[in-house]
Amino acid sequence: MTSLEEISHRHDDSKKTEATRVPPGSPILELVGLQKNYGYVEALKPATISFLAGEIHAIVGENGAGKSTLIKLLTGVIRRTAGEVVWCGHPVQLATPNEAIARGINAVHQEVVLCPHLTVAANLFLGDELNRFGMMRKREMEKEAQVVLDDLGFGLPAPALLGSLTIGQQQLVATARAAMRGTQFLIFDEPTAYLTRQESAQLFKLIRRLQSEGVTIVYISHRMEEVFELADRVSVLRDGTHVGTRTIGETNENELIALMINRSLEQIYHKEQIPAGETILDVRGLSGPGFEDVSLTVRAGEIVGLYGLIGAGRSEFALGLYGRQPVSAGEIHWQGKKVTIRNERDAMRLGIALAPESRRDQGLCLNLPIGLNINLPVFERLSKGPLISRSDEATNADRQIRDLSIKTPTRRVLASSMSGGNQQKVVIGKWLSHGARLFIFDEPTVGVDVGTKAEIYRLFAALLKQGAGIILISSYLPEVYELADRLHVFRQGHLVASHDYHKASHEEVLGEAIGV
Amino acid sequence: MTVTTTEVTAPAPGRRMNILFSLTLIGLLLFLWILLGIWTVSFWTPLNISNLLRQGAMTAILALGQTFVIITAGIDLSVGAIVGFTSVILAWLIQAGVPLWLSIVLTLLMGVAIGVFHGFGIVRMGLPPFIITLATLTSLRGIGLLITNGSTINITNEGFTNFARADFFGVPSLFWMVILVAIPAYFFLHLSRWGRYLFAVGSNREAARLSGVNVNRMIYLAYILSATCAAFVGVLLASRIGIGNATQADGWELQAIASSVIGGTSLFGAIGSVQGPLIGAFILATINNGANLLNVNSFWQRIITGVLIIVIVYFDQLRRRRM
Amino acid sequence: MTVTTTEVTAPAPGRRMNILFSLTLIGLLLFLWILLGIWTVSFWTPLNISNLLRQGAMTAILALGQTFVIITAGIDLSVGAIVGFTSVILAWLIQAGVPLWLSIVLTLLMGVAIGVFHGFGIVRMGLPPFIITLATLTSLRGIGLLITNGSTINITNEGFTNFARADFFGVPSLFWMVILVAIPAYFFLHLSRWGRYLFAVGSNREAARLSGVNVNRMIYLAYILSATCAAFVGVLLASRIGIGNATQADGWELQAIASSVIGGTSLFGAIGSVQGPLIGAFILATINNGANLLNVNSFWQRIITGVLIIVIVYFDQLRRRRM
Amino acid sequence: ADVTIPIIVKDTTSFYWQIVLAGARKAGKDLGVKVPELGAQSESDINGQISILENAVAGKPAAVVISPTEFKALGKPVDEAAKSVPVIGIDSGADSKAFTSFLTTDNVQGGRIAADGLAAAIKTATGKDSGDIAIITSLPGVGSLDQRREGFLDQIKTKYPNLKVIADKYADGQATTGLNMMTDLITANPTLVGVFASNLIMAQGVGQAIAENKLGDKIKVIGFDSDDKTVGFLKEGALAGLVVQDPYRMGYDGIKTALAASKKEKVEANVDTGANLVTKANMADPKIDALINPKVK
Ligand SMILES: Nc1ncnc2c1ncn2[C@@H]1O[C@H](COP(=O)(O)OP(=O)(O)OP(=O)(O)O)[C@@H](O)[C@H]1O
Ligand SMILES: Nc1ncnc2c1ncn2[C@@H]1O[C@H](COP(=O)(O)OP(=O)(O)OP(=O)(O)O)[C@@H](O)[C@H]1O
Ligand SMILES: [Mg+2]
Ligand SMILES: [Mg+2]
Repeated sequence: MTSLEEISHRHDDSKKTEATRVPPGSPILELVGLQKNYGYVEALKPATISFLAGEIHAIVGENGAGKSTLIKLLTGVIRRTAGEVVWCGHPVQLATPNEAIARGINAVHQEVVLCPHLTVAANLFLGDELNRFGMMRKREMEKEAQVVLDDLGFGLPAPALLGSLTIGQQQLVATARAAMRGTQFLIFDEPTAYLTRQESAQLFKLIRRLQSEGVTIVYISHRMEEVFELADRVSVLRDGTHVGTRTIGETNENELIALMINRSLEQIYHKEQIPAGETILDVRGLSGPGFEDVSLTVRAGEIVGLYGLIGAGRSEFALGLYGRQPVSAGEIHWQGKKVTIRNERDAMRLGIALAPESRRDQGLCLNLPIGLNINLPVFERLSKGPLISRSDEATNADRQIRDLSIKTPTRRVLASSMSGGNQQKVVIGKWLSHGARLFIFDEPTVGVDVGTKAEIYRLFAALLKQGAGIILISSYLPEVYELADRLHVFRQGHLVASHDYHKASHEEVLGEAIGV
Repeated sequence: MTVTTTEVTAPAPGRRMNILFSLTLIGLLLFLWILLGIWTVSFWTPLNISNLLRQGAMTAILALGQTFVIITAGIDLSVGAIVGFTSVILAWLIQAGVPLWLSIVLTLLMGVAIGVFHGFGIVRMGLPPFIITLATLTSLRGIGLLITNGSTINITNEGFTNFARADFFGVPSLFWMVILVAIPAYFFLHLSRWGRYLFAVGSNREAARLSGVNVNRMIYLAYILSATCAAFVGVLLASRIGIGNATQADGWELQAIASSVIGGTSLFGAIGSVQGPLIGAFILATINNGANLLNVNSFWQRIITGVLIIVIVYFDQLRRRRM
Repeated sequence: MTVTTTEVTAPAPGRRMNILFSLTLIGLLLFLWILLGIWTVSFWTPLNISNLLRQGAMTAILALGQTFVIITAGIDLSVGAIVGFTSVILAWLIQAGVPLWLSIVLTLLMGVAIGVFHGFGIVRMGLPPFIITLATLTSLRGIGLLITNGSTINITNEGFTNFARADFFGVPSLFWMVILVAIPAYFFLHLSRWGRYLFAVGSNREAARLSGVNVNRMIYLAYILSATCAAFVGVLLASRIGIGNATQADGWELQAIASSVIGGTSLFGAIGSVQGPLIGAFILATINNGANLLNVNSFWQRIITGVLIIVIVYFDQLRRRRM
Repeated sequence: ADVTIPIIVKDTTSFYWQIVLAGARKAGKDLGVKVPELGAQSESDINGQISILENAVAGKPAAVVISPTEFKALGKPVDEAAKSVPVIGIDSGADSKAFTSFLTTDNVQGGRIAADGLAAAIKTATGKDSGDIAIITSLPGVGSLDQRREGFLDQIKTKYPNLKVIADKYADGQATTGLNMMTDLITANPTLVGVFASNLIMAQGVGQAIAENKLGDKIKVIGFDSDDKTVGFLKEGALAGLVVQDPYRMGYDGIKTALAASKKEKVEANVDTGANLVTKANMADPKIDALINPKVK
């Protein structure tokens, strides 16, 4: 039986990676005045950074700072406007993905880019199939794929269709794919955004293992503790400018945040003591596809946190509650009255808002302007008679853009041309103006930078003060732990434990989620 | 599932750009007109302009209806067949002695019914728009042929058949019909929330749905609008050629789609306007009219049309990319 | 540009399911055959089975070529026009005294050239497949008509025109041609990496590109395969009708697409097989053959075809959803 | 009836062929023969007609009546079919010696009659047979339409050298296209005096353009075949004449002959069913009236 190393080494040989191995500690990849403009937008201003062989190099920065742009430049996804990339001492073009792959430069991108209609195994081997006499060796590929997945401890089935997996699981497949490709230089763009602690830990183990094999790792994240846990050095981007690189031992969180946002931030988790009001929502024994017998209540002025591992059923519960998916049993009481929610419009009419977890699939109309996206749930309110009030439309969109400091020149910009974090802000902004009584935020801060996270949490507080209640679904334990007045833990579709604010430790909660 | 190409070159379909873009298409149309004015003596005669406006009118209305569907990322292949079919229905009703106004109303309702059927097939039965409208295309021609037994129904109502050739204030009645359809269409698509919903549905159905848009209703609506526009064109056609014949308007669906795309509508959905398809239809009409005036060989005419479609759409792409 | 269809109801096109699914389609085909065997005395005669195999053959090959394109989430509207056009080219070459084998090779190369042009339009010029193939559809018919001056070219080579009527080992030569195309197509699509790349391109172009798949080359390849299959059908048609005529095969593109979709190909791309479109084409041929044998009025035949398309695709969707 | 004689026409969606089928139907009733009415859905669908012929023969009928869409293309299939059943040709010929009998209209002759009619109409209107004329063909690549065009052009060239054909257009089988082409011809050529619209659907479109512009006195149009619409145009003067064949008789006699042939009776090898020019002047003539008001239903 083969293991990951063997497979990845075989790929090494078969690809004849041109890398002349560089001694650990000396520069393997250097950016010299690298620059990228999208039309008039300067996504990356001339940046000069060098990555040392065998290190884990973190990159941090606000949303839209240019991190993903940098990665896309290095992997040949987009072409640079100016500057130079030096690989092992030689300038390289990196104009196409193939050039990057041939040198052993791989990436796990922020948005999962795999083929949903192919199996996990086919995705793992895509572009690199095993052949005999021109015919693919399907069974062997499937077997090897399973070996790699098991070796990495991901527990995913190789013959499954990728499209049937959750985003988090797809992210893991993308990681496995990069790991088995004879990689020398591996870039992770916010890999843990959709992972829970458990999966994150697996991922970190993998990253360390790769490092020990001599792979250089670039790690992009908005989570400071991850950066400090993993990285050897860290570079900071701000507004497309490289503002500094630090050795991890010589810096601290506050310094990095100050570099990132050009000001200091006392506290991220903003928790005000707001007295809980009457019960808004009372769910009793709700069951549906992916969740069973869930009971919980939400009162005005309180945040109810839902924590669990991937596939624990929280999103499904939220969608069931919101009327997107049929529920098979249970009752919903809204402000004391029993109600049936047959579809999303029923939910919205009652005063429930849902900011869904996948911004690409559920949250945004990517090829429409962000203004339209923000206003979509509230057009009814923005219309006078049959026609839309253009001025109200503009006012509302501009207000959300300002309140959430969405980085965009105008509301007419297409959602697709925004950075991941800014897209996430648009998803949130859509619902803030809705005037709902109950807000369900499903992974609201995925890919959002620290500064904005703080803004968003402040906005939560403002909503609570207006008498609303919030259900906060998050796979990021510190977030739910610090914000939720009550924390419910989900496991395999069941609500297995509930705690009041800070009544249980991180470890306890995690244990309940994993089920030990 | 998600299909993504990372570098987004398409710009905001914001208001200003839309106007600029339509201007350029109008520019092309005017350019063609000036060219034809130089090449032929008869182009700029009032008679010919009238003819031109008449010739483009029916495709324009079809293209407009089609545009609603394309904006939702769908397609309606049945519009040509609906035109032929409804011309038969109308002729049949009129000849059966039904009052003219009632015949027209019933014919338009037939269009609505066909649209509802398409919506049903797409929303409830989960069929691809291409397939369900292809199926109705086939069946409707069959039903129309059954009704007429393969021949034509002659419409003897003089008032009705005179309408399509009449002028009002010097402008052909058929062109007035375009305006009659275009103005409410503009309000609907660009100024009402329903229009916004159509774009949202075309861009991302699930996101629209979670935002409280009644996606199914919008899809029904788009196909009803398209089929009703086609039924209306069926009425106009019956008036213009004075007969009901199920095999007429063969291939007009492709002309309508081409007009719409020439007018800047994206077949991937979520991009389109009211003015675009109208201009597109009149560009196509101008090409044919010009070729006839210049007495271009009919076969060359086809070749030229094909080449011009490529050229126009290509430059349109270029312009949009650069903006 | 981003195209998103959120809800993927389509399941694993895994191997086992594929076979199961084809079995069910084959089941439908056999069911139709048994039914016709009961209803008519002449269905199960060797002569009629030969006829049926001959009649479905050309659509089957077209549908197969079309399937490659649809798997990449594209569409090729030009195939009917290519059939007519290449029948003219072939007739012209043969009558000009070019040796038969060379004429056929040149005709097939013409198909390749058209495919390259489509690929160029889509990849380099960024045109939507619908538009570029619609434009060639129009132009090719024009060019073919120019060559023949609107009429037909008689092929006097007896050996060639007898071919389409011949049988080998009791099976019509046209059906052998289907097998000749289908076997390499099966190896290509289901067993080679190129086939997998086609699926990958249709599923997520960007992902395929980032994996080092030469996406542009795959798109060229799909359109070349489709156009070459069409050119091959043009050769077969010329043999069958013994003339070159540019207006032939009108509307066959829609039949090919319908066959492909009946055979389980998804118009959104990334789902399809080799056997599916073939079975789809023979289901359509059976409907026509049966209707003729049962002496069904040709107008009813259209209506029935439309209804059956809806029914078959609907049940196919249902089955796939349930799996 | 146990005797089956299918009739295969070129295009079931056209009125002309429906009259042929009506004649055949009547013959079937009169003679006690089962007459399946078959046909392609477009005159240009050659392959479709071949398939239909194959299917018809597979049903083991007593005989087959067919109107071949294309002279050359149907030759071999007719040969093939004639091996098992007698084949009777109607309307147009095919490249086969296997036909038991032929009942045809000579389409070339029809074109000549149209040319004569047009020249006569122009002469009546302007006093001389000279001026600019045009021809509009419904679809390219259709055998009978090609022959009409050929006969017309040849007759003009040889008999009326002063009539100049300034436009030779092909439409796409749509009445609207014919209408648009005609209005454009009127605009571009103020000197136009005559037009030949060589089938029913074009005559409808062209007639409409003439009626619309009230140019019946100035531009003389000869159509081909007839229905209520074109007869109406003839009455109001938008059309100057129609070349009318006898489709009903072709259908009727086709079946009759086929039945005879199937019983091995001797039948005439060639029958010309003829073509006539109908004008306002001879419309009331009972023979002509029967032609333009066929008993379809
Ligand atoms: N295709 C594009 N067209 C135009 N502008 C773009 C495009 N892609 C990115 N940008 C802009 O480039 C800038 C940098 O984006 P990038 O995606 O690199 O940010 P990021 O640092 O990865 O942010 P995040 O943390 O939110 O993912 C942003 O201002 C973004 O709006
Ligand atoms: N449409 C569906 N039908 C049936 N089961 C589904 C469907 N979608 C997801 N599931 C399954 O339901 C379970 C719950 O998934 P869900 O996405 O709700 O989990 P979650 O707790 O929100 O985790 P995540 O962190 O991935 O969002 C998973 O096992 C998933 O595979
Ligand atoms: Mg990013
Ligand atoms: Mg979730």
